[in-house]
Amino acid sequence: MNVWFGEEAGDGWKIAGTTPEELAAYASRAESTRPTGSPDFERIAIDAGLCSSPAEYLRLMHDTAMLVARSRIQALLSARDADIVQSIKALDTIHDAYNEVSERLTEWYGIHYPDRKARPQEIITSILSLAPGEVPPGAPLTAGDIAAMQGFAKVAQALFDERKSLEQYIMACMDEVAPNLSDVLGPLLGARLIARAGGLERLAKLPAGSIQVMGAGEALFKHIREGTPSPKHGFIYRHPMISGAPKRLRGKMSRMIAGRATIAARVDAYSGERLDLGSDVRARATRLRGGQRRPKA
Amino acid sequence: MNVWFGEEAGDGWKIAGTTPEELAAYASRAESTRPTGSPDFERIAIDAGLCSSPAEYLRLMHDTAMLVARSRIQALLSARDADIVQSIKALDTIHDAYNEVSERLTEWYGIHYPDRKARPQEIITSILSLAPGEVPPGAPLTAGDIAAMQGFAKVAQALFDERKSLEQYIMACMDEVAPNLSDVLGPLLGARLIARAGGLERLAKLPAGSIQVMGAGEALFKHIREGTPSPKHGFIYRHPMISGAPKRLRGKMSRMIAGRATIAARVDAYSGERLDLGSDVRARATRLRGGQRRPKA
Amino acid sequence: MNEITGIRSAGIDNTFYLIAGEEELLATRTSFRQDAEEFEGNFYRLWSPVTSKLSSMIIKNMKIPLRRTSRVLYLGAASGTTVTHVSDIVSDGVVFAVEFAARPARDLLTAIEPRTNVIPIIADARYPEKYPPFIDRVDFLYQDVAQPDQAAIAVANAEKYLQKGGHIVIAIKARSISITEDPKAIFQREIDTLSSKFKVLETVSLEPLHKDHLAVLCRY
Amino acid sequence: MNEITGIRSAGIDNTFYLIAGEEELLATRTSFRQDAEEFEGNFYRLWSPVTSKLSSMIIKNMKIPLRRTSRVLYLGAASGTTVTHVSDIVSDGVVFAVEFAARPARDLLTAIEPRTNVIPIIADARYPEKYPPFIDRVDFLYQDVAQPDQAAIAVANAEKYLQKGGHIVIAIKARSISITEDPKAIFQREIDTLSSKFKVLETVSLEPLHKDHLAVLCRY
Repeated sequence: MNVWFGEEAGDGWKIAGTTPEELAAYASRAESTRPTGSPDFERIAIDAGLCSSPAEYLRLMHDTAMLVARSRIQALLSARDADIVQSIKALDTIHDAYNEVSERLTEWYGIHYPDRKARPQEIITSILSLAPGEVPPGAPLTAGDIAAMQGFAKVAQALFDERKSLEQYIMACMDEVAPNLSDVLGPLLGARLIARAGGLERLAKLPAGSIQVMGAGEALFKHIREGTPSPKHGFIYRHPMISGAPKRLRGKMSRMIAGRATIAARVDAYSGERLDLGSDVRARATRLRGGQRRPKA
Repeated sequence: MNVWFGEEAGDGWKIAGTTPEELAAYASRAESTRPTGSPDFERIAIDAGLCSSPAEYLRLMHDTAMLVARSRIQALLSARDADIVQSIKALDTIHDAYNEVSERLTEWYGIHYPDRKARPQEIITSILSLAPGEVPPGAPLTAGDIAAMQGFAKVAQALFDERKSLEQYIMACMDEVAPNLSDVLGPLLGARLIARAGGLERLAKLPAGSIQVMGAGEALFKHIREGTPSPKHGFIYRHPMISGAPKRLRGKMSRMIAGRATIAARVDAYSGERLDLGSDVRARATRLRGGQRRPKA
Repeated sequence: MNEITGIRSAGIDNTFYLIAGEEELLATRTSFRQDAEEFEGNFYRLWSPVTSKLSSMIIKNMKIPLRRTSRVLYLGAASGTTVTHVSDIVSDGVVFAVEFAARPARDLLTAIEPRTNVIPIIADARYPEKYPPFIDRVDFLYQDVAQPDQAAIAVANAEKYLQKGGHIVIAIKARSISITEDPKAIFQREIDTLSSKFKVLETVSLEPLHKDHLAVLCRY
Repeated sequence: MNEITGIRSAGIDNTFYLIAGEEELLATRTSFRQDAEEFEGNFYRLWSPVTSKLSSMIIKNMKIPLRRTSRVLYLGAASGTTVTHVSDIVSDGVVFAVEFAARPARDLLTAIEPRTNVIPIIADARYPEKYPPFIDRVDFLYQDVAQPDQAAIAVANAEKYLQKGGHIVIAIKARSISITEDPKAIFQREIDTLSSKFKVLETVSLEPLHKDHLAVLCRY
């Protein structure tokens, strides 16, 4: 039998510590094997000499529980980080596998239907609706061929569907862990930065300049090694406000967005408040674009 | 309305040719829109001047049908070749995707269950049997995390299953197209050689030495460029009788098997007979292994 | 807010209606002066029925058997708004506040930091056997979780921690159980589950402030 | 084989029993001397009931209405063993021989190369509307396909090509339809399908030579 402050040994209660820190270390690991009967932990604690009054008992339990809760929240959040890292990697894997499989499928379909050009999703649909006995314009098809192609097409479809599910999972994780970063960059791009940094807290410690070029990879190394122009954007380039901006504005735009993303990551990591940084980014983008136009009369 | 030798125009029957070759070219493409009533093609053909007697009609139809049938068989067989090529590529793609996905899955699982080491299939099973509320030894798991991992694991399982289906399809194709090659090399290895050669007939034209090193790729180029030892085996190395043989026998074994595979491919491509080359290979392998032992007293 | 001109008990320890102009506003007497109104030397924290289902229940005259000395197991503590009022009420008792979502739990910790009578428990309310071992026994179970199996959660927690004769107050949210099924049917099914273990004393709809919500009071 | 000492008709044109010692062996009279036995100036090809279901049917005394002048649609020609005997029988008729599997079809072409009265058709018997346009009309449909929907295939082909009053002979293989279901139940279901379009005249089990096979003779 054990409770938050210790366990019952053969000859009485063994107290796990005297400070909230010591007690929290014990309580975090303790199995919840509640004594039978109608236990009164306070009575036991006072009898065992852990504390001398009900008020003191309450304070000690409160302080201990606060520490246990904080470390549990920390574990939950870092698990979220880890799951975001894993799921972004999973998403990339699924994405690549889908591309490979659908390319292969397009080629296979093409030997039987050389005349039809279509996007992978359309080809998947066409294959799944093939009926036995169909006489294609290209190579003949047996019922076995159709079944084999359909099995393969179903895998392509499963990969496509899983890509969507993973995206939704990542969105849900991001909404929980980093709503502000999600707001500024979109959940997938935000998740990609968290994954690259190795977690939200690590991302929050980076300066805006690093966030701006994160993922630029080769271009950045080349800049360092060979003095080519410094890359203006890494992953952030995928942000529609940057990739959609006129070329001359992209540098400014990616600097601005990286700056806002940095703030967002810090708020997410340390305060947890939900700001409306999305509107702020849109307003700044409008000003940036406006600043390039002729000033109003 | 059309029949195998031509079609009915407004003012009578238009004959598509006079030789079996001309007629076969027409009949192969003709839609089967049989005239209504109780048609008598022979009567029509004689009236239209295609032939002058029932015997002549029958001979012409027979010869034409033989040509149509031959080209149809050719198309079916080359379609089979093409499907084998596609399905071997598909198999490789699925194989790689499965490896990628299951590696990713193992890593993801590992952050929650760092203590469990297992093979991918076991990990898939473990993940699919996770119940919400489980408290893992590693990072905490929410119901959402479990659902996400299970979705991903299901894709891994689908890839695994599809790999098996494709293998079975390839086996069925090989049994139809190249049973002897299948017998000598196993269906998957045989299919891989057909795919690499670009079809059964092309494979059948290659000398045994080419078949022996087919797929050796880099090693072969290196041999040509840099004079390193000639590679002893390409894809054929995957044959269990070669990879399972003592090192000193592998060269001889792969030469023997490549020789039998060459014969098998030719029989499959040109005669279609089913020989029992498998027993022959096993008997020769036994002799090869025996020849290395002390001669019997 | 208009000036407070009077006060009357709301029928629960430490819980009052403050009279301000023509309004009567629910509030809890508190020892924490932050955001509190002073009236005749005591401090009161206003308790809006808009953001708190428990406040809503009290205003709808449910006989909530909370007392100064109650020992409360609170499931679905969220960011702690209601929890702090319960903490005010049970000034000589204790609140075990269970929440699993990390983000609101962070806010909860901030809210209860100075309140020694609130014991935070970060755990999934569906698995009461996995809570860290702080709870000995409670005589009041309050539950407001947005989960499909709400009645079952109440039963599981009561069986593990609630004393016989203790009370359960549960805010059932129909749309957490099914968004397609008729709320009436859902409520009936949940009440049936509760009835299998508890004596159902009172049910009150929380409309219009809390749409598709039903409050149920039971005795164990 | 013992020396042929006599001959008697098997009740079908060009089809005889050769008497050799104590045996009577089914054979077709042929104009192709290869692998043929000579007897009294004519040539005969032995037709084993082990490898041919049609031979089996004749030996079991089914009244197969094949004639010298029959026009036959033969579904499931395979590598042509039986087809060449039908070709012998319909010496003044024609056989449209349908086969879809490329490998046996190659052997079929070799077997019928010299036989002008056999017209090969490489196509899927399940889709008679897709055959290349050689067939005008037939008065006899023979079918031996290892497909699940055997009766339906016969019906589809008859509707497209068989003259009213023509005959259908079908060898139903229970294990091609289901390997778990009771053959009797399968046969009954297939016969029901056939009865919906044809008049079923005779059914004969092909056991023991052809396990789980039933021969059915119908008129259109």
